[in-house]
Amino acid sequence: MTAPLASVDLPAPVLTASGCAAAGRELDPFLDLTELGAVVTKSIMLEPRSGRATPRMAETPSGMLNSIGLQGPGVASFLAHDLPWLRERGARAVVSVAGGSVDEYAALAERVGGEEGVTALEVNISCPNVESRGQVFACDPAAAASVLSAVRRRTPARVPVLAKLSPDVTDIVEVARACVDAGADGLSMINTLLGMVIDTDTLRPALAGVTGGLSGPAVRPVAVRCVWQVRAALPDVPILGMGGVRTGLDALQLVLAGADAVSVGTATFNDPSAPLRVQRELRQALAERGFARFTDAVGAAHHQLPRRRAEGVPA
Amino acid sequence: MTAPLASVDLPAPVLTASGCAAAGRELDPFLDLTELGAVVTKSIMLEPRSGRATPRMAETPSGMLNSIGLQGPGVASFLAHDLPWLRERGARAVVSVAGGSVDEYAALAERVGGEEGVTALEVNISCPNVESRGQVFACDPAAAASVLSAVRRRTPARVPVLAKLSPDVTDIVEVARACVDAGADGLSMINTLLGMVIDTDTLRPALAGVTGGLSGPAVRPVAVRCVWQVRAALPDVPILGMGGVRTGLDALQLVLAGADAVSVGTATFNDPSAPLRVQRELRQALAERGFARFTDAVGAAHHQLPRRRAEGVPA
Amino acid sequence: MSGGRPVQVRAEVLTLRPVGDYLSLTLVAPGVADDVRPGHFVALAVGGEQSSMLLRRSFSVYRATPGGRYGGTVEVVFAPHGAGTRWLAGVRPGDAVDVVGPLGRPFALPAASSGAASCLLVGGGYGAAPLVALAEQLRERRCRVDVVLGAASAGRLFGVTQVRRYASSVSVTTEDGSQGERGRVTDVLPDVMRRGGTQAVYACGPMGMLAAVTAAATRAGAVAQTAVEEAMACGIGVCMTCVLPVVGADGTTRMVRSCTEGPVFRGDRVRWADVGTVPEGTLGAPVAGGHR
Amino acid sequence: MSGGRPVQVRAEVLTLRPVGDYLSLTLVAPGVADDVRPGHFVALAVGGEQSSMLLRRSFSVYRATPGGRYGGTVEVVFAPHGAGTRWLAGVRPGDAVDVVGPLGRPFALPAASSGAASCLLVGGGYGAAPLVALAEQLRERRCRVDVVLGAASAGRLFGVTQVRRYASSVSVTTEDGSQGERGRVTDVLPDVMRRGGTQAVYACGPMGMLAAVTAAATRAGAVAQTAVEEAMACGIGVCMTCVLPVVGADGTTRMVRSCTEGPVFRGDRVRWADVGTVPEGTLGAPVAGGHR
Ligand SMILES: Cc1cc2nc3c(=O)[nH]c(=O)nc-3n(C[C@H](O)[C@H](O)[C@H](O)COP(=O)(O)OP(=O)(O)OC[C@H]3O[C@@H](n4cnc5c(N)ncnc54)[C@H](O)[C@@H]3O)c2cc1C
Ligand SMILES: Cc1cc2nc3c(=O)[nH]c(=O)nc-3n(C[C@H](O)[C@H](O)[C@H](O)COP(=O)(O)OP(=O)(O)OC[C@H]3O[C@@H](n4cnc5c(N)ncnc54)[C@H](O)[C@@H]3O)c2cc1C
Ligand SMILES: Cc1cc2nc3c(=O)[nH]c(=O)nc-3n(C[C@H](O)[C@H](O)[C@H](O)COP(=O)(O)O)c2cc1C
Ligand SMILES: Cc1cc2nc3c(=O)[nH]c(=O)nc-3n(C[C@H](O)[C@H](O)[C@H](O)COP(=O)(O)O)c2cc1C
Ligand code: FES
Ligand code: FES
Repeated sequence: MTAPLASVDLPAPVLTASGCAAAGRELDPFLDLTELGAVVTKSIMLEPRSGRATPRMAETPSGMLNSIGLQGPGVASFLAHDLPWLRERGARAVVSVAGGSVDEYAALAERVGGEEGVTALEVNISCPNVESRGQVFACDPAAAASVLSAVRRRTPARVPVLAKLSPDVTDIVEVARACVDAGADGLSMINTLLGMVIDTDTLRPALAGVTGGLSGPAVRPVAVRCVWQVRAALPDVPILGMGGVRTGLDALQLVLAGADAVSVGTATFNDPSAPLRVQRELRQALAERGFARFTDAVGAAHHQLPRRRAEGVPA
Repeated sequence: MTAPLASVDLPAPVLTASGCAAAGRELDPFLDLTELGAVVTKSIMLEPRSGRATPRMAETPSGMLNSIGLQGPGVASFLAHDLPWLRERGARAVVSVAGGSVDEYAALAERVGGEEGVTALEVNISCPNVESRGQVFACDPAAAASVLSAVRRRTPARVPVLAKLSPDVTDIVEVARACVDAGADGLSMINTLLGMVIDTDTLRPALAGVTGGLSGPAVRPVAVRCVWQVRAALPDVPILGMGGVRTGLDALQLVLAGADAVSVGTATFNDPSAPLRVQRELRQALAERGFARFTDAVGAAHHQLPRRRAEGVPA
Repeated sequence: MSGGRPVQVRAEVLTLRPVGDYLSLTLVAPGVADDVRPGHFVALAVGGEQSSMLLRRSFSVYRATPGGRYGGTVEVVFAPHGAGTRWLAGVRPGDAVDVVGPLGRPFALPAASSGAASCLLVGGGYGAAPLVALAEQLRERRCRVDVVLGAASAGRLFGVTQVRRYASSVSVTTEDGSQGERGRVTDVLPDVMRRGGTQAVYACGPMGMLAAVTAAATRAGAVAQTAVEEAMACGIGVCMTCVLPVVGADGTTRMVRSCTEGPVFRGDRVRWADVGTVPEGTLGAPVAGGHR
Repeated sequence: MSGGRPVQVRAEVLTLRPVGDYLSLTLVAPGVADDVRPGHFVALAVGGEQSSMLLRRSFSVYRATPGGRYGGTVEVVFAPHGAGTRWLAGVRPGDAVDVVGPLGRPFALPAASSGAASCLLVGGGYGAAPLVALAEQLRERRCRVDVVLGAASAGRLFGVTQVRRYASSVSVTTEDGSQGERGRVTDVLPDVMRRGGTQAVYACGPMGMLAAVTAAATRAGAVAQTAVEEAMACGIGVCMTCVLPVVGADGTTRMVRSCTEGPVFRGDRVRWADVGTVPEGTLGAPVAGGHR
């Protein structure tokens, strides 16, 4: 079930999602990482980072909120300990990078992009831009574009650079286009939706960070819609789809909408073997539907759309 | 449990949500409509409207998609049959209006605003603007403002006009502010999120309308966040909160975040008595927490926020 | 809505047992059972309190027993299919299931004044469920009752035995020939109608079958009442998801709710070929350059 | 992670019975039971296949029985509380529950070489669950075992009888005085420690209790091992939700995962007063003008 994603051929179409698999090691008891398309790492930053105070999570109907604040050991520790482990284990690494300024992203690309075992970079642009009153890069096409262009320039050509988009925008196609025009080889979508839970006992926000990111099956219809819209507008741009995938049929929805590969995130908390189980279920679902190759299913829901069906606005 | 909402004093804080209670009559067997704060009607348009083809719905995890296309009998039939029934029944009506152009909204306000039994107008601006390549009014602050200003001008001063906002925007506060500046007396939020489901048997979009509106408990964290953000930015603007309310504690979350009253939508499909049950549960939850008046709870989660908690961005 | 005002009750599972490929679920649902007429349906909440499935599932009532030992029971027959019906297939006696019903407009019986009509009942699969009680009531009115039941295979037939008590004739078809004649209900209809002198046809089953039955009835000069099955989000008339194009007495096509104006429609009023579309000319239909 | 590699199994409910205000759930979970040590926990999926509850619930293992008639069982004791534990309270023998375990770092036993130490075990409410097996193992190593168990009221005490077999002394406190002494565990600790010549303290219970026990242990010159309870999304170390500020051997404070580096921590390493914050000076903590 080879899954071409930009310039790399993944041996399989299902990956972990950033922040939902650490750097892979902790999932080793539950699944064979080498069977996955790749491990997408928790977003790495230049320096070690404590993240936010707890509570960092709240369960929500068919989903959860998180507000981790990008806790991590920094790029040096990642390169010294985590990447070598993945390499030795024989797993492919898609390294997610995050920063607070264009320069930080650029520096990360420089440090990480050329390392052995790095299959691709995923650029997490759902970060506040400290140079622009904390506006999130992913919510501003121009800011997103500067990050992607800086990262693309510092990264070896053989390593694809994916821009990870936020659904919290009026027009995701506009941001997608800006990233691609700036050099992104592909797009990852979606990151979490900004949400909030209020604790009805303390009468205060449930998360120390007040707002958090909503993920899990609850957001899947938004993910499918985003992938669909971007695929329709930019048919040739590779897409790594994610958001609420729990079963092989969920993954198939994203694939039919246009995803070239699929990441499994929050479902891993429910079932630590989820990424591999989803991949197995997806393979079976494709076979049952008569798809000879995985790639035949990519974007298939766009074809032969009955004409009376026009994309519309609800209610 | 009086709930002041803009210039009107609702006798109770829970309402139905537009499109989830028709014009009230069908719920009559299941609850006493007069006990609710008000019945918010399905959005009314000038002319009769067939709506979209079926399938018009898809179940999603803890939610659903709908793509009704604003089917309705038109304003004349509404005024002849539906409004009189509500009036005779003794229920308050918040009439939702929808149009494809500023003029249509204005004409509706003119026809409906002065009618006896109309407690408020809710202006559903999640409609494509036929004069602007179908861009949704609610996604463009300027377009939203022109609708609200036109409606406000045509509506008797005693009847509050609420702008119903879409969460599908980069900055909901910006749209909220534009509506208020244009004359809106209050804000309803949130309308559905744009979503999509692909039928993995037919390999096609599950809805005839391709995309649809996501509602139900799945979206509650987004609704709470939107109400919170707008309350923080515009503390004096009345808010009718909605999105994913299924229990009294769900409603309490919206109230603590800043909603002056709460609408119950999709949960009604699960439990036709939901609006009244939610109101009963909310009353009890407030009593258990020592709130003497409903209004004491409105926005309470904003007060005495520990200082180290700053609003942030997730992950 | 015709018949009883719907009520909402927390019913208790009395029994769940297999019937061929189906399951038959009997619920103690006082209030619901009191006013059920053939063609009414009930909507069941699925998955329990913390379920991710928000929408109720609708089922025709097979049997309703008001009063009696349990203060009122309703029985439905269903096919375990998707997630909700799979959950229902796992309930156990004593479990609680939230029920709303009776819902919809039932089959209209021939006016008592018009004398005993000759009626044909056509059921596809579990669509036979509401026809058994209907057969009984027609029989009580001294109507002639012929029945045709069809399914893909023997396991998916329902009601064959039960309906015999009330029927002058019972014909059975299966697509695989595992019981009765190999074929579809429509293959045997003309014959049965001729023999019975059918005046009124009652049908419940898949849309394609209802369309074909309506056509056959019309050809034979009979009026068909058809119970349709459209996906329903609310079942009580508030959401507008369950519509289909139906021609009114005034000749105008409208998108009509199958939960409250149906599920039983006069077959010749339903625009079968256009189900899943908004046919041109429908009241309020989009016009070129108009709404989407 | 210390102890067995965690496994994931679809376990079968063997028994569910009330124990005071708690419920005790025994699961047939071969593989999980094989390598459990006191302080390990298991994470249970709740709500069934179509559940809206995505996150597992964590519970200390009270008893693990590898092999035996059922091929391995684990028993947990829990308080029905929110939606997930209420669901667990409704499972029936034969039902399936998905289990991941054993998870976390268990209590460290005194090195066998260091001779028999005098140990004090302190449990609050269901926090007593992991202490019973711990008492047994310490006893096997010929350690002296004193036990103090406390709770709000008698119904919320657990393990008092079970632990007696292994303990030199068992003291009980309840806040309402309904059993044992009225008060909190910390009221009796100094006395018990003095009488027993306590060298090592093991504690499991609410954070506030763990902080107080650590302080008392430190004052008495003993080392405390504390099993903390932080909200966990994954339980296996991949999500970073379950952190608390812990001082490392190098003196640096880090936000440390309680699921994989804990739940058992040396009490004097945990910055109890700062739980729920990122204390200044923590590795990677935000600095003025820095990250949020
Ligand atoms: C008036 C009426 C009477 C019915 N009577 C019976 C009956 O007696 N026996 C029986 O087995 N089935 C009957 N059905 C069909 C039954 O409602 C569906 O099979 C059932 O809802 C499918 O639920 P699921 O959980 O298995 O599927 P899922 O795929 O999980 O359902 C997802 C959503 O789609 C809706 N849906 C899916 N399939 C159908 C369908 N065929 N019709 C309507 N909604 C659907 C569900 O209600 C749910 O909201 C009837 C339907 C209607 C409208
Ligand atoms: C290592 C560890 C061991 C534990 N051992 C036991 C035990 O032996 N017996 C027992 O009764 N309880 C134990 N708990 C607490 C138990 O996990 C929670 O009471 C339970 O998760 C609450 O779930 P709920 O469905 O009742 O609450 P809900 O409010 O529905 O839970 C919502 C979410 O918050 C989390 N959560 C809520 N309260 C807690 C809590 N106190 N601690 C951690 N997460 C929480 C849940 O896991 C879930 O993700 C332990 C917790 C941890 C971390
Ligand atoms: C606990 C948690 C941490 C996350 N951390 C990151 C992160 O560091 N970088 C990133 O790009 N996305 C992060 N995400 C977002 C996921 O990668 C994914 O985009 C999102 O959760 C939607 O997918 P899902 O529904 O399968 O989880 C995180 C998500 C969760 C739940
Ligand atoms: C079937 C359906 C139809 C709806 N129709 C309308 C409508 O006509 N006008 C409107 O403003 N909102 C409409 N909505 C949106 C709801 O009023 C509400 O804003 C949204 O569903 C979120 O609330 P909920 O999660 O409680 O349903 C509709 C929602 C549903 C599910
Ligand atoms: S199902 Fe809601 S109107 Fe018919
Ligand atoms: S609970 Fe996920 S890292 Fe600890």
